[in-house]
Amino acid sequence: MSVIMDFTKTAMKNLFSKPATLQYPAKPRLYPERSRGHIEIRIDDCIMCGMCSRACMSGAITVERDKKTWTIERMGCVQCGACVNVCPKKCLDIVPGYTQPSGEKTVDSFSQNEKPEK
Amino acid sequence: MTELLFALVCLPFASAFILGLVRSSQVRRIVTYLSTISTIGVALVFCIAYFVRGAYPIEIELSHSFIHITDMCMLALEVCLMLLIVVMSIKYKKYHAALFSVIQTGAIIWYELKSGWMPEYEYSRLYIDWLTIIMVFIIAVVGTLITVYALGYMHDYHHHHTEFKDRRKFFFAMLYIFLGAMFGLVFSNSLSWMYFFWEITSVVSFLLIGYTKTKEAIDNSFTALWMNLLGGCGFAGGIIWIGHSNGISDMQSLISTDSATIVAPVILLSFAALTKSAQLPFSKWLLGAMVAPTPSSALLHSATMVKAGVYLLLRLSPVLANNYAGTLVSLIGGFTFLIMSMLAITVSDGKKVLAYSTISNLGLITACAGVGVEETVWAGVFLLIFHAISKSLLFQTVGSIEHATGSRDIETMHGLSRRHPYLAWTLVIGIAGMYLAPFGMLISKWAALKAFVDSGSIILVLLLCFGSATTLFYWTKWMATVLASKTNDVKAKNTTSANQWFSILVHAIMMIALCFFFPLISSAIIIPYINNVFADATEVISNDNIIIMLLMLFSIFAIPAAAWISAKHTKYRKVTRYINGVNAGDQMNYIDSYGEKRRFFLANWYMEDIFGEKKIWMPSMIISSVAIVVLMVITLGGAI
Amino acid sequence: MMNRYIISAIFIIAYIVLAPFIGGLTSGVDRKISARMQGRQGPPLLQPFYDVVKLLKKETVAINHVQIIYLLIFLVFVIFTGCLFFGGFDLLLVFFSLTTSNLFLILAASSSHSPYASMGANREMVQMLSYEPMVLLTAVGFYLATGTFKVREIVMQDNLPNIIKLPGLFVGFAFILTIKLRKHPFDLATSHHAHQEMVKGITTEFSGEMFAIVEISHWYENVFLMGVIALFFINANPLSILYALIGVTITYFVLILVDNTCARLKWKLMFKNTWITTAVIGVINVFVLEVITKGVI
Amino acid sequence: MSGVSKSPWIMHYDATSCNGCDIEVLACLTPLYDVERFGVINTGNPKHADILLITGSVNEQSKDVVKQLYDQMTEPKVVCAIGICACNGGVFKDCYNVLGGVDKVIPVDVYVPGCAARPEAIIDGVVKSLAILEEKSKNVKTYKEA
Amino acid sequence: MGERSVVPFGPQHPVLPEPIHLDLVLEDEKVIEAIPSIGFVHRGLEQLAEKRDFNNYQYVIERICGICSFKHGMAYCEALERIFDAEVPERATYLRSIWGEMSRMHSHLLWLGLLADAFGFDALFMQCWRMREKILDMFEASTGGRVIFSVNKIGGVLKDMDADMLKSFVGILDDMEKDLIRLTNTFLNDYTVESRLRGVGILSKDDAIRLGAVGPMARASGVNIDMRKLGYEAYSNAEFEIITSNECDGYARCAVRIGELFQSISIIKQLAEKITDGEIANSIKGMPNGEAFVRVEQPRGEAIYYAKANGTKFLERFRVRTPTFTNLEALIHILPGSEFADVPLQILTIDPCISCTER
Ligand code: SF4
Ligand code: SF4
Ligand code: SF4
Ligand code: SF4
Ligand code: SF4
Ligand code: SF4
Ligand code: SF4
Repeated sequence: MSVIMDFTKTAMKNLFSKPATLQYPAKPRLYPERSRGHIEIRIDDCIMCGMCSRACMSGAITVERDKKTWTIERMGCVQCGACVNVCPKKCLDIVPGYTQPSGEKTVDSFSQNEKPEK
Repeated sequence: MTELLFALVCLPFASAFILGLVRSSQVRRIVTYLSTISTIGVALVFCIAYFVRGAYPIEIELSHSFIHITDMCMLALEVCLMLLIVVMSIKYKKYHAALFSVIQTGAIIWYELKSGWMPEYEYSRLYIDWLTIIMVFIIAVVGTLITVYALGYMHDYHHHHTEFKDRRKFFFAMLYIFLGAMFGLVFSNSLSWMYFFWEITSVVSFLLIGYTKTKEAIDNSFTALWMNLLGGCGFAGGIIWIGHSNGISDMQSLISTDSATIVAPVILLSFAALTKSAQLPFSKWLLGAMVAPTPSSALLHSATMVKAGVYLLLRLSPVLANNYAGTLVSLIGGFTFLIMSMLAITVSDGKKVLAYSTISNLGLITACAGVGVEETVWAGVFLLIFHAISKSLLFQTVGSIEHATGSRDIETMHGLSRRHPYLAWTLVIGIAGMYLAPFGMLISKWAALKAFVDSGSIILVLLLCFGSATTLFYWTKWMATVLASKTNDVKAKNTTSANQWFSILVHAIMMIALCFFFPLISSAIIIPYINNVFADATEVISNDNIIIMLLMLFSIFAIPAAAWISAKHTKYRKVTRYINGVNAGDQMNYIDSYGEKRRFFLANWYMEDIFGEKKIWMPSMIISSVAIVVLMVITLGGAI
Repeated sequence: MMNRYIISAIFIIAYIVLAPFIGGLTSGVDRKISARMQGRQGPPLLQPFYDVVKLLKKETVAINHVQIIYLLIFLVFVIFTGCLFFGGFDLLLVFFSLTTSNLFLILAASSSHSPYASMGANREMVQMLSYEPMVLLTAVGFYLATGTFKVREIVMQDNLPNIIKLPGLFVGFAFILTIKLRKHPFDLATSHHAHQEMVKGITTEFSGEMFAIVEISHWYENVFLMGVIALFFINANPLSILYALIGVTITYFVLILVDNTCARLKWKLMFKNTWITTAVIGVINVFVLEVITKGVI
Repeated sequence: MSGVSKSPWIMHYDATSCNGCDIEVLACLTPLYDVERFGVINTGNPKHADILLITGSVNEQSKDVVKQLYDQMTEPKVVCAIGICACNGGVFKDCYNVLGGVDKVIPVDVYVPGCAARPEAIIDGVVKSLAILEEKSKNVKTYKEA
Repeated sequence: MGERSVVPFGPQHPVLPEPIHLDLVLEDEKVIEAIPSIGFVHRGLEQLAEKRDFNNYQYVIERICGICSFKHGMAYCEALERIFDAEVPERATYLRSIWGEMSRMHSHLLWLGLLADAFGFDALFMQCWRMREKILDMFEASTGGRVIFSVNKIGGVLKDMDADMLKSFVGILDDMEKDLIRLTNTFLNDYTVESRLRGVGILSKDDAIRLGAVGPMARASGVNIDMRKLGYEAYSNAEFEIITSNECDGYARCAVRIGELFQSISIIKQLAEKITDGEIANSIKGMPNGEAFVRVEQPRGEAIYYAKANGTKFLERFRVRTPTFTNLEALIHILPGSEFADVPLQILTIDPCISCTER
């Protein structure tokens, strides 16, 4: 049996209840702990073996053993976590919180010599 | 007055005679120009004379001997026409036409010579009033201009169609005979005289439809003939009945009687009028008539001859009010209006659209006449005027477009405004004249709607409401097609000859002028006419609205002009069309599924599933036939 | 007499000045309520104005400049229609003028000869074909109920509100309003919503200022159409203005609700539904009215 | 305040994305994220759009489509590359048929990373575009004269 | 009757989230002829198998498509597990099946939303996607990704769901079920919706078989096929009936998918009930050698995966035949004769996924 305007009940209920909108960015979004946002490195633990770089499907990581730098193209990382899984030193983590959109392609470089630079 | 009148009737016949003889197109042209100038001149003088004499109806007194001779001549000519029809019928084996012709001519001869039923005339046989003047004006101006147009057109026509025999002599002669007959028809007050001219127009139409002598043309011409002759039988029957039972033999006496006994004969006359105006169920012939060269379509099958039917109805309208005859006529008219405007949606042949629209509009006039009250007659007369001019304009323009582009199909007219801007704009003026505020047809429709409501004919109101919507659709579609601009179209060479142009332009100017002078025409011509016929005429469209209409009229010229100027100053960047990102970059093509360039094409809608001839033709024929038969049986049966 | 014209003039000026604000605001409320019915927060109330301001500031691109001309004429005719209505003139004339305005919108779209714009224009024509009989019949209904086509006189009559005599026509008119206001289920030619097979239909090729014109004329048109709805309620009694306001509000709300609870129908169904509605509801109403008026008088 | 940024209309085009990002773009319109709060309307028509949200790394066949859509947008306009594919090709970087990023074809104003880009990130991207839109609208006079 | 319109449809078109192009020939708005073309999203990722380590190639495969991303990854892992002839822990098969059914739910809800959108029912679209977000939240809580999960691994899965999590998910699904009934009733009963779906795009059973339709498209034409009945992963442990319909039109396709929505809920509940404890992954050593052939039931129907390895760390060949690819044939068959307004709708009723079709 066809009903005309079957959706009315839902529509009226929606109209008179609070909207479902999360109000981002006025209210920050809370992410579950497993949420894969971006890669963090504890650079001091890194042995510059380059395993992560080879595992990375999208080639986002560059490891320069001689300069002792570990560099990640933030706009090239697909958050797959492959690098995390292969790292022998378990110095990589994938944590909630995505890289902010930007007009430039963000590249983060970490060096064992200096403070992290951007 | 009398002299002028005879001049008007005889001039065209004389021209016809000459044109029938000359072979040289040079001479033909000169004769046509001269006839045109003289006919229009005489007509104008005639109209002015009428106005100067106080604009009262005039009866032209004729001597008895003249009347007697004329009567006899007419009878003789009718016999000739009958013989012509019989011979043609036998030649082409279409015997029913001959049958109808013999019946009616026989009946009329018997009635006039033998029966003794023929009463004395109360009024003179010739009669002039404002309606006559309007018709005279239309016939003289529109009619002769079309003959001028025909000069150029027929030249091109035979240039394009070498397969047809060049029978231009015959063609022009027929056009002029027809014009003479039309003058005669509108001047006649005597029903028998009217009948005589009526027959001539039927036969001329028949001959012109068969002009090309192709199988289709012959078939269609016979369809036209037998339907018109059937109507003629009705006419003859009506004359005899009315003469016998009411002692009436002229129109003026007829419309001034208020006896209920005239309803039956009036129905017969109306029947004749319905066939002539191609109302349902007799619409087929007018569609078939479109095989004839365009000038004859314009002249006979749109602007004038088919108007004879509604003219007769308008004349009869006082006796149509509030009786079965009127109900029959108005219902058939309203119904035809709706059905034909629906059918007009489904065709793409420009001339066919015009044909459907013609029948449809005639339907509206018929409905107005059938209701037969002051307001509807007012609207009917206006519709008649506007329709004559704008349809003639449209037919001519479409004819010229066909010659310029090789096709008269609407689908080939996309972007015509770029290729043939002048023709496109005259076409647009014609179309706008047919349905747009504030042009005349719309005003009349508006008045008709009001009048229908006032007279309580709710069914007609509905037919009009729905019919307006369908009318809107097919005209808008056409107009939008013509005005679409395909950017890479270039202006094509204008091949339309000067005489065609002259006629088209004069029509376009008349069209616009009519809109401006519409209040004047209303108060100076139509209201007096209505006053005379109905004794008192109400103000159909109040002053208030006339002001608004004029405002709208100005705005339709002023606003575009202003918009044009302001648009000129609007800065914009020319870009490609949006085609889902696969525009080939050249505006007309896109990259198709094979990676090739393909031209996109935007056809119009025809809605054949809904309004198609297959769907609605038969039912509407049946409905209208049943309506006619039932109503005729009721009244005729009641009368006998 | 003079007085009458002054009052007309005041109304006309008020319409010209206020209609965009009322129309824009209504449209804002509409969007807000729609959003809430969909469980969203929705745009700010003044969003329609922001949109138009933005459009006016944007670059205008066009296929050809006749497009702009037709659009301007369209705008003027829409305003003219409203002026005729609020000036209290003949209702039939008002509707004819409305038709003319719509014609120019169609011309503006089809003159671009662009696939989606033209298909939208074709659909717009079908829409006109669908609603036109009802529109004319509405005018006829008012005439039968009040004996006049003049808005001024319809408003001044002191019988019961017209809706009492014209319930069928009211429903019928509200029905076709879904078409005129471009709401589901009949927003075929162009839609306020993003995803339509027509892309943006009739407005596809209008950008920047041109699209702003379309939006503004839409506001004018909406106010005018709401005026027609109000006409069903208003009579000489000043209190009736209140009824009219309530009536218009309820009607509009119902239209929004319909908009949010229906799928878009196909053109054939639209055409059939509107004609049948017209032929049934409208005609019965008119016939009954005819009988009553004839019977009573 | 020029007001252009108060009514950013978006258009979305999928130039070889895997759907992941497209769906997230669409999800932004839905109740939970409701970008219409910012006046965003998802118009399918480049001639009405202010912001082009483009996903995927662009291949040979979609290249021309992307260019054309970009050209048909009216000034001021902003391009937002959504997702890693659109930023630099992501995992498909080395595929033979992709160009590897939207910026190979048209200028990109904002890169929104993520695979798939989260609705929040897309909202951030759009908000970021607004400032750029505002900036660009200052030059709109010159477009109008040109 | 005049000429016919020739208009392009797509690739960029607001009703199509993905680019596909059709050359349409129309009469009024009736479709006389429809010629499709694709290739706007072809990337060539199958060939990447020759350049990417087979272990990590999984991350490419799950990006064939963002809708049933999980299933692509899973099927790829299955294929390699077959080549290795490796055991997968039972718990892992349960987890895979649960995520698989959740994928189906999110996919069908997404589809319902898009369908509503295609026939212009915004409120319904919004409502469907609002529901869908709940499933995405479950994905994110359990795998860390809303769209691309990256939880598959050759030999098992990377992330586990503990009992609390499973319980809470079942609770969420229970709540959803009520809302879903109300929501889907609108699809099944509303007059306007029915007028858009009923009798549109009829694909007879014979045609469905002849043209090789798969998934809900085939099931809605009365063809009784569902790869889950092959019993891969943990499906043999769940009880369910294949949902079919004999109406063969758009409405039937809608109804079948709605049925599957509830079916998925039931399967998830059954599996959450029966899930066994244990490892979630076995480690796989060495290089693959040999070939394998895997068939799985995706939300859109049967997908076939073929992998050939040659003992190196790169596969020699990897090939996917996706459900949309086979359903396109049926789509082209049902388009002519419909209305222009039905075109996007019919495209949607096959639930096209161009991304996987072109890869
Ligand atoms: S998460 Fe994946 S894409 Fe990102 S750096 Fe690690 S391996 Fe590369
Ligand atoms: S794999 Fe781990 S230890 Fe090796 S380079 Fe990468 S981060 Fe450093
Ligand atoms: S970025 Fe990731 S999710 Fe987005 S389109 Fe590319 S592969 Fe798909
Ligand atoms: S068929 Fe597969 S492997 Fe071959 S080109 Fe296409 S996507 Fe690549
Ligand atoms: S695609 Fe080729 S190899 Fe695969 S099943 Fe078909 S025929 Fe056999
Ligand atoms: S896969 Fe099938 S459709 Fe494609 S080319 Fe081969 S036979 Fe033709
Ligand atoms: S059909 Fe293929 S590409 Fe589409 S969603 Fe399913 S798996 Fe993904």
